[in-house]
Amino acid sequence: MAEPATEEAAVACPYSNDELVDVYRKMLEARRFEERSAQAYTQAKIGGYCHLYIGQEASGAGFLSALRPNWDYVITAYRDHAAPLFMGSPPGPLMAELFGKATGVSGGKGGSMHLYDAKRGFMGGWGIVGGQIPIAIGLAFAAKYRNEDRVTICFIGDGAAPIGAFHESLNLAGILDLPIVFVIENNAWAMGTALKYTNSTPDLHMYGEGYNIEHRPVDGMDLFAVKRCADDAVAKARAGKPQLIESITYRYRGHSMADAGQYRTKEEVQEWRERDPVEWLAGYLKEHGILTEDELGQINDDVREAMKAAVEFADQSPLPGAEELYKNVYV
Amino acid sequence: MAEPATEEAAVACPYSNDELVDVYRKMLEARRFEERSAQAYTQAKIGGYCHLYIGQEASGAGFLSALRPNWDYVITAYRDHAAPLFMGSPPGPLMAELFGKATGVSGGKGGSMHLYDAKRGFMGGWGIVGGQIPIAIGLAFAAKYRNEDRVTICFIGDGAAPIGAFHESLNLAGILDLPIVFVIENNAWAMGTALKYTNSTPDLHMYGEGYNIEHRPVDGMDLFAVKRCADDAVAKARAGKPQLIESITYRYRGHSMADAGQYRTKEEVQEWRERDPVEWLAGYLKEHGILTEDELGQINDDVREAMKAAVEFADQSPLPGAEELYKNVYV
Amino acid sequence: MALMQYREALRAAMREEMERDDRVCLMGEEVGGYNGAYRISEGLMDQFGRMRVLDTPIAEEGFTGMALGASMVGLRPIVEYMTWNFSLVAYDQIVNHVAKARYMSNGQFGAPMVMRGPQGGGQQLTAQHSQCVESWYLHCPGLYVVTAATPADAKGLLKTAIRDDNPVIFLEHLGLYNMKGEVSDDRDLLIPFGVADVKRAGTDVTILTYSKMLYPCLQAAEELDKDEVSAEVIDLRSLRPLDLDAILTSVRKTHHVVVVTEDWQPSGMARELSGLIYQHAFDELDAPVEEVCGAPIPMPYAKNLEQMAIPDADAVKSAVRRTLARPGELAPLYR
Amino acid sequence: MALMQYREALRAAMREEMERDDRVCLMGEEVGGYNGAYRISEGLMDQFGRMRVLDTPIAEEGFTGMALGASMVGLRPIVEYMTWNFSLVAYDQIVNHVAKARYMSNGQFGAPMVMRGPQGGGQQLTAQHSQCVESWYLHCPGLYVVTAATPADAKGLLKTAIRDDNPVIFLEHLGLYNMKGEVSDDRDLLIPFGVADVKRAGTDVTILTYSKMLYPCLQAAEELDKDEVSAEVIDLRSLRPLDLDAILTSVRKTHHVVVVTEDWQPSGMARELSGLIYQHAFDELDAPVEEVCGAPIPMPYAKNLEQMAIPDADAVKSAVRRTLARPGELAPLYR
Ligand SMILES: Cc1ncc(C[n+]2csc(CCOP(=O)(O)OP(=O)(O)O)c2C)c(N)n1
Ligand SMILES: Cc1ncc(C[n+]2csc(CCOP(=O)(O)OP(=O)(O)O)c2C)c(N)n1
Ligand SMILES: [Mg+2]
Ligand SMILES: [Mg+2]
Repeated sequence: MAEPATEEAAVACPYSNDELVDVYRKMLEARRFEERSAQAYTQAKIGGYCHLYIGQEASGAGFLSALRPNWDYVITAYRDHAAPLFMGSPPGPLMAELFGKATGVSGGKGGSMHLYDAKRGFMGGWGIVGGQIPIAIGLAFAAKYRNEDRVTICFIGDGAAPIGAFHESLNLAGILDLPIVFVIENNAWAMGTALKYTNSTPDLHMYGEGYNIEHRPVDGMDLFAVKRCADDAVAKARAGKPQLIESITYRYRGHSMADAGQYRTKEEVQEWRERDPVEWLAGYLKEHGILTEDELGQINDDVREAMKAAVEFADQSPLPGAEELYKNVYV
Repeated sequence: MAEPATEEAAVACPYSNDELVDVYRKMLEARRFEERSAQAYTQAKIGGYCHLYIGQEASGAGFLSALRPNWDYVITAYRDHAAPLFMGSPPGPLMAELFGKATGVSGGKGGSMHLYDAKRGFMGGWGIVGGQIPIAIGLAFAAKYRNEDRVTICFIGDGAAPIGAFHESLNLAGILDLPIVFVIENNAWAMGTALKYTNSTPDLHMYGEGYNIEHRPVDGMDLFAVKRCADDAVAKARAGKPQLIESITYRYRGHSMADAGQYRTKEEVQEWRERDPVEWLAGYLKEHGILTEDELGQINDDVREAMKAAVEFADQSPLPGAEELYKNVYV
Repeated sequence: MALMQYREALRAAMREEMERDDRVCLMGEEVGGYNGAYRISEGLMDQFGRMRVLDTPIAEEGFTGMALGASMVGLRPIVEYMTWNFSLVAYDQIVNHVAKARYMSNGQFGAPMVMRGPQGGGQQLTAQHSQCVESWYLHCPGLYVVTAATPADAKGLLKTAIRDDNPVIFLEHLGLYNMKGEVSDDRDLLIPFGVADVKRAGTDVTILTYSKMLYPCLQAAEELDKDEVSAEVIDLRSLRPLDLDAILTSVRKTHHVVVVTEDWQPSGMARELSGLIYQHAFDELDAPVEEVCGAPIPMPYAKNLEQMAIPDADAVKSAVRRTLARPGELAPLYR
Repeated sequence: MALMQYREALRAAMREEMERDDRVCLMGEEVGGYNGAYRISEGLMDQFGRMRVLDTPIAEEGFTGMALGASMVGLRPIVEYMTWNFSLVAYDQIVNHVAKARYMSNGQFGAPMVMRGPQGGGQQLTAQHSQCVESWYLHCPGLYVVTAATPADAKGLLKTAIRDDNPVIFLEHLGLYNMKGEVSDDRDLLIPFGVADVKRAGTDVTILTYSKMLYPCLQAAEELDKDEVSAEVIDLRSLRPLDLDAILTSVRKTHHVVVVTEDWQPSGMARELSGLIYQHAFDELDAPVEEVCGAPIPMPYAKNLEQMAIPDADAVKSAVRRTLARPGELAPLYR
């Protein structure tokens, strides 16, 4: 397990004050967006699978804050609500997608698992475990092919590391010196299966050894540690050295809205909740005089309003028309 | 690269004299069998692909001599002529299979790439790169399931290590503590592609790191080194510790009979030929007074006769009958 | 007889066979500790232990091949795919290895294994999670392909699958797991492959279907009854082998056929059925065979779009009316 | 016009398109340094460099997905599978990702990529190396499926494939690479998808085929000519989209049809074709459609067995005779 944030590390904040406030706002947005999603799911406004990222925000926000907006690429699996928000996607069309509406980012065709915002570099949103990893190296390959200094970040679950596509992609990235950062978000569980039944090694970053790829763990609950690690990894990747990071984190909720998560103890969940990255950051901002209580309250209100508006937008948007059925596919 | 055999190692022979003579005979059989195959291929008596193991004999013979006959399992890819001979399969039905005859080990249905001798534990003979590896862990799984102390040896090419099935299988073997030895036979080339274009690491055994699996290289041209390594690995595997060995070796011929192998220099081939394991062993046997010149000559004659007989058997055997077409498959 | 859910029927089949034969084992994601993603295997790990009810990592190619290897030397594994969509990463192992092992070795070993799990749409699971895979596996010699639409069929057919010496593709439907029905508790009641089941007798039109589509077909038949149209609904159950006799017997009686699949076109089971009927009963048909199929598109998420993409009772009724009315030219089937 | 081999025609198509558009690149095993396992890409790495002609490790799933990702952001990759048999390890990437990317993203990006390579039997390559894959890919919305039987078609169709914005499954045949034919050197001569080619005109019977089976069909037609049977041989070329008009036009003329595929049954292209014809020209047929297909077995190695498993001119001729004679009942097609 990665070192917990030390006092000293916490002091050496890798963000400017403005940046930090921005990250806070985005983490809060993601949190509130997903709380709203959960609510809408229980009201049957959202169907299918719905996987929440709640608890893991420091990992995603930390990594993505190290990227160049509208330039670098990001790709992930089905637990994909937070990433586009971190990248600046407006919440309305994301929520509308979860509601299956015509105004959704994917026109209502993708749903919760298949969000995309290609013009911001967010390339989805994929449902087959491991399936996004070969695609990710393709994004990186295209950048290299065109001599563009774009980096790709690819998120991978601990449960996805055992699948063949992961290995093939690491090897290809290593051979071709692709500008990519593979981030295994080790949240201890693959659905209801604990790590020891899915991976032969407890240290998932160790996979890097087999490919001569730099690898290291990071405490994924510690925003600052993540950001420092991401800055370093992204810079190295941009220079053509693929990186493998294991971000150790935790999801508070079940695997999806359909899972009560009874395979783990209340204590286990509580332990992680005590390190909640959103609350921690609020505390940090106040403690360090970056934001006052009032300003924090204002952000909270703004975000609450924005998410309420997103739900209203989704609610009031029309369903996709029948003529959409055969559009955007060669049949 | 593994250490070359030292003087001392060569002295500490891991075989009894009888065993050593037996291994010699088998290596010679494999060599002559394949020389005959090459000849028959140019005479169009053998069709399809035909991949020769010539040059790699010390690796296969060394590993398989560490197994319990008719008990342990062996599986490999399409370069599969030598393994069954090392396991005691009679050459006639093997050659007849290459000739596509009814008397072939697979009734003429398998050909060069799909030899099987299940009752001796030789489970093939598979043509999709990496495809045999998941099957191999299944053989090991069955042994463990039944509390039988059978070990499985699975041969894998350097070009096969990059495929997903390899990774999935290593991980499963690691999680389940399967009694298996994975042997990567690194012969430097995957068809016409050199190792640096196929694998991100030059040290293929290093893949083991990602799975907590014991791994090491061995000089695959050095029969005694292979045998010592195999004895150790097989014993550990039998005790439930999967092993990954990289056996560094070389094929003298092209990838298959259809490949002239022009991607490498004559000097490269010549360098390896100078360490020819069959010739070396003949020299060792004589030098150490284990066999006289005459006895060696006798073995040579015997083997030549046996291979000639195998070819005659294959030649004279009938083609499979039309009634075979739909047999042994549910259609 | 007992009233039980479809999922319980599957579980009963596995439990009974595992009690009968200790070579039978189950492997897949979440089948053990979690009791199955859809609770099919509930309680089995407690009863049979971790080795016989094996939780695997997400590595379908790896554990399918593992099951094959084990089956080649005498075990009789059941592989659960959490859904059949995920079997596509194991497609090479299934098609190139499982299906061919017995033939390539000329019978030195077989592959007595069952691959099972749910398929199909209707739950807003979107394009990668809503597919029907039957045609992809039908089109491969060496594999049986079997479906079950009722709890009784689920139990009887799965038991047959487990006892058979050939590899079986056993297709359940995600939308049927909660369905209840009477199921025999005879531990040796096997439903043979290749025997279709007339789920509703009729005289005017033959409706051929299988799996969950049985229900819109039965509903359509009931509604058509009010209009004095007597529809025979045949549940094919096993698709390979196919009960051609049962199909032809019905066609010779009704002379009108509608085939209904959730699976899409082209090269799907619907065209296979209509083509076969033409081949074998050309002169018996009074009208072209009507095909009612899932829309040939990746499944969209939006509820309304998904509903348009999956055949329902209305679509079946319209098709029945069309075939009985026998119009001249049909709308193009290819888009 | 120039006389060139089928392999040279493919190479010319790739070279010209790579010269025209620097987003076009080629990747696969042995395509670069080795000049291609079947020498299709000879000289291309020398001309375009290692990045545009990329030697990959044996990782079809990985490099297929890599091509997809690259295509999503603007490259136009050509993926070479050494043979299509090996694409089955990439089946999930192709079916679940390549084919669905554009739809799931509602057109935010597409997947303008070509997947190509040889397929088919006839070289004693045995069960895992001799398959025809068209039906497995046909049965997936989002993919074009195209074949080429002549050097001219190979060039014109491959160029169309490279310029199209949708993913294309481009099926060559291992047994055709050495074949020679006249090929245009017009760099913009594109053969559109969905247009069949009447390779031989006739009036008595329509023979529908594609890829290498064209040749036994043409041979059969020549031989039948001596018996005063005039056979029309149609090379379908692209299977999805399919040129239904061309098929129906011919059927309305001859009223007798034989479909010939190397691919096996069931749920294969042959049944698809016969079914479609019945659906659309039920009244035009004077006899059931005859289907001549590869034997539904894993391909055996022995030369004599392999020959029995692949249709030849004699099989085509017998089928033509059967359909013209119109017997009452046909032999069961299912075994
Ligand atoms: C190939 C494949 N197999 C199985 C599944 C079903 N499935 C979806 S998510 C999941 C667990 C993945 O866990 P992990 O990778 O740790 O990601 P997390 O959900 O924790 O973010 C499984 C088994 C799938 N989507 N794809
Ligand atoms: C999945 C797959 N892709 C491609 C091939 C074609 N192919 C056969 S052997 C081979 C090279 C394998 O090299 P290696 O693993 O080093 O084994 P060696 O031939 O050296 O024994 C290739 C590319 C195949 N059989 N299977
Ligand atoms: Mg996880
Ligand atoms: Mg090699």
